[in-house]
Amino acid sequence: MVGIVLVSHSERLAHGLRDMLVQVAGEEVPIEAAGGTDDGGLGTSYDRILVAIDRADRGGGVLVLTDLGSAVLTAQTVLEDRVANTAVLVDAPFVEGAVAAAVLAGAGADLAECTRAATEARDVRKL
Amino acid sequence: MVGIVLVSHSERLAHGLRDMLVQVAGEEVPIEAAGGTDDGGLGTSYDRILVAIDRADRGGGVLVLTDLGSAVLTAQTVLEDRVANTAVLVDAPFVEGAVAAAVLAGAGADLAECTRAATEARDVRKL
Amino acid sequence: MDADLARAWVAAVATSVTEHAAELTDLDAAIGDGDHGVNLRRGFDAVVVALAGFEADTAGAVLTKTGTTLVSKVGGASGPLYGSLFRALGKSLPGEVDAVAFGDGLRAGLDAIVRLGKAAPGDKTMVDALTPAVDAFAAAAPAGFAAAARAASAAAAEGATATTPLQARKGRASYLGERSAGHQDPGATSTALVFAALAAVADA
Amino acid sequence: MDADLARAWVAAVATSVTEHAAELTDLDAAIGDGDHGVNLRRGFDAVVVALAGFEADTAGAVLTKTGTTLVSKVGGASGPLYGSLFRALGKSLPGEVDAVAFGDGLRAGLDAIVRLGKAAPGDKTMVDALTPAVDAFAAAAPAGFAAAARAASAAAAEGATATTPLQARKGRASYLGERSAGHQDPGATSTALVFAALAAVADA
Ligand SMILES: Nc1ncnc2c1ncn2[C@@H]1O[C@H](COP(=O)(O)OP(=O)(O)O)[C@@H](O)[C@H]1O
Ligand SMILES: Nc1ncnc2c1ncn2[C@@H]1O[C@H](COP(=O)(O)OP(=O)(O)O)[C@@H](O)[C@H]1O
Ligand SMILES: [Mg+2]
Ligand SMILES: [Mg+2]
Ligand SMILES: [Mg+2]
Ligand SMILES: [Mg+2]
Repeated sequence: MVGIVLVSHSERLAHGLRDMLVQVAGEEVPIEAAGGTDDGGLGTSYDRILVAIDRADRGGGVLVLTDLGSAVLTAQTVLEDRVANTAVLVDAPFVEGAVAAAVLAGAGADLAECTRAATEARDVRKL
Repeated sequence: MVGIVLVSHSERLAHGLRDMLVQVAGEEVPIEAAGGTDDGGLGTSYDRILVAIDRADRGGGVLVLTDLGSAVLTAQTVLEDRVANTAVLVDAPFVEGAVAAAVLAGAGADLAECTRAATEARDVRKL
Repeated sequence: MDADLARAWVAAVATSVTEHAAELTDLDAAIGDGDHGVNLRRGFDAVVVALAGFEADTAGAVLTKTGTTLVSKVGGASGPLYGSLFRALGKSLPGEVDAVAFGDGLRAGLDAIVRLGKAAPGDKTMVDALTPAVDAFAAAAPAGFAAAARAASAAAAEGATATTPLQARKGRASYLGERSAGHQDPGATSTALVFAALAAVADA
Repeated sequence: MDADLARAWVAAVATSVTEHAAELTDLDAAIGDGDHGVNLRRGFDAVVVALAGFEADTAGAVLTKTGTTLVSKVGGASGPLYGSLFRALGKSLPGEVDAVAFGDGLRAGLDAIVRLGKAAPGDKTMVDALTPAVDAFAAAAPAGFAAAARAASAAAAEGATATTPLQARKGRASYLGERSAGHQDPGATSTALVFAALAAVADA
């Protein structure tokens, strides 16, 4: 099963998005929120990202989605440092990409397919 | 001053995103969260959206951003029903578009410029 | 259709939605987020409450109120969509409603759903049940209201069943691509319940 | 540079960051999210604590530890960026560090920041202060460590000042387009502090 990690500047945002994803993906898909700094403020935590990735890593690989700026840079740094080469960072709109990936992960799709769905979410029109 | 309304399936997500926007836009920009159903569950509330738009409407127009599905459809319905024609729904990535719009709103940009920034956020690469 | 028949219809839909809530939710869990039954129950329960305290002389007023309540209480995509249907239907109805006028109203309701949701037939949505139902109602309208309602109900049920092999192209289910095939669309299924309720009260 | 000088440098940066935290935060409030001073204080405070309990014989080990701590404690974009700089610098330093080796290390640090953040000179980021500082250090290295550090400090300060008229093309400030012009970049400003601290400890 593919795991999903949500890296946001905001702890609340990451947890709220996780709630939404669990609803479409089901409880079996490992979805981990890594929002906020170590002390829960606005920003990014290397340690929270690392822990989240390790938790979400259940053999099918991990898709990491980020909001902006330091979330991207910190996640990239975690991935470079991490010994296990099982997580990928995807360039996708945070919420829309995460929902698309979660739907597919819940349906048993593999990491490549989830990654593609997240990326393509950029081109889905809302109106 | 342009107002911003955040329509999400998740109350937590909308509030967390609002926290992020306040940080870049400053306290003067009216930013309202309209997340969740009337009772705070996952989904969309017509009444919460309407109240949020009315609150954010301070003369410079209101930019409405949505996550997905029912958030889009409900926001559209609110806008059609609303007598005052001062709010626009933008087709933009939720988090990325909101941050871009908030940065510009905080700098005193008008509704058209904020709308354009939100839309163009789709094309900003993260990696 | 008069105000009493409109009330009876909506009450029958509410009862049916309650009975089938688990089924609708299961269908939605397979290709959506598993809340369609919960959403519609919440919406129609609110409609029942709203109509109980609502004075109205016409079917149009009852159905408009139904739509307005659904729009604000359902909480899912089906809220604004069914809400638009009932509001457009209600608003388009004249004081005296015969089968032809009701058929025109249903057409206005379908148009409103399509304008809002932009789904075409074949996209695996409620539009796939609603479109044939509206067509069947109009075609059978000369034979009277009850006959038209029966025809619409049969067409809606068939339309709902026919969504099973389709690939979703609207809403969350569309992310599933080919994987969405093999599951009946929850919204098309609830649309069939709406028309089954209409046929039941029209016959009574 | 030996381990003690490396510790002195980092301690001086920590002190300077504390003194200038409000200024850095104000610069960031104008074109960013107003946390650069807070971020760097949190980061360097953590570095001071981490180094106090850290045994190390070489400047490289001290600076690598500094970078690792910054990566995980800053909380903003400057964390992984400065973290990469110090880690790459620390890892590239040999046991004995002369001015030329340190200049090569700074170059490796600059490369690491650019690889991670993808900013080019002129994008109105810390790279606009770091690039001239690294060049100046390398050019002046034959004149000795203290002279090279002074040259780098002057170049970083000038690079930071020169960001004022630029339009941001990286990070949040880039959304401001033309409106970002007229404000000095906070990250370039803190980079100037880092090199001012280096010059100060190298002279002492
Ligand atoms: N754009 C649309 N146009 C028409 N029908 C739609 C559209 N989006 C969703 N639907 C219908 O709504 C149903 C889902 O309703 P529901 O579960 O209540 O809302 P949500 O998807 O917000 O959870 C789908 O099965 C489909 O029939
Ligand atoms: N991609 C990048 N490349 C180089 N420097 C960057 C980049 N993004 C941001 N910066 C620098 O980081 C500074 C902001 O740091 P800080 O405020 O601590 O982080 P954040 O932007 O996450 O709040 C900017 O002033 C800029 O100099
Ligand atoms: Mg649903
Ligand atoms: Mg839903
Ligand atoms: Mg900042
Ligand atoms: Mg920040």
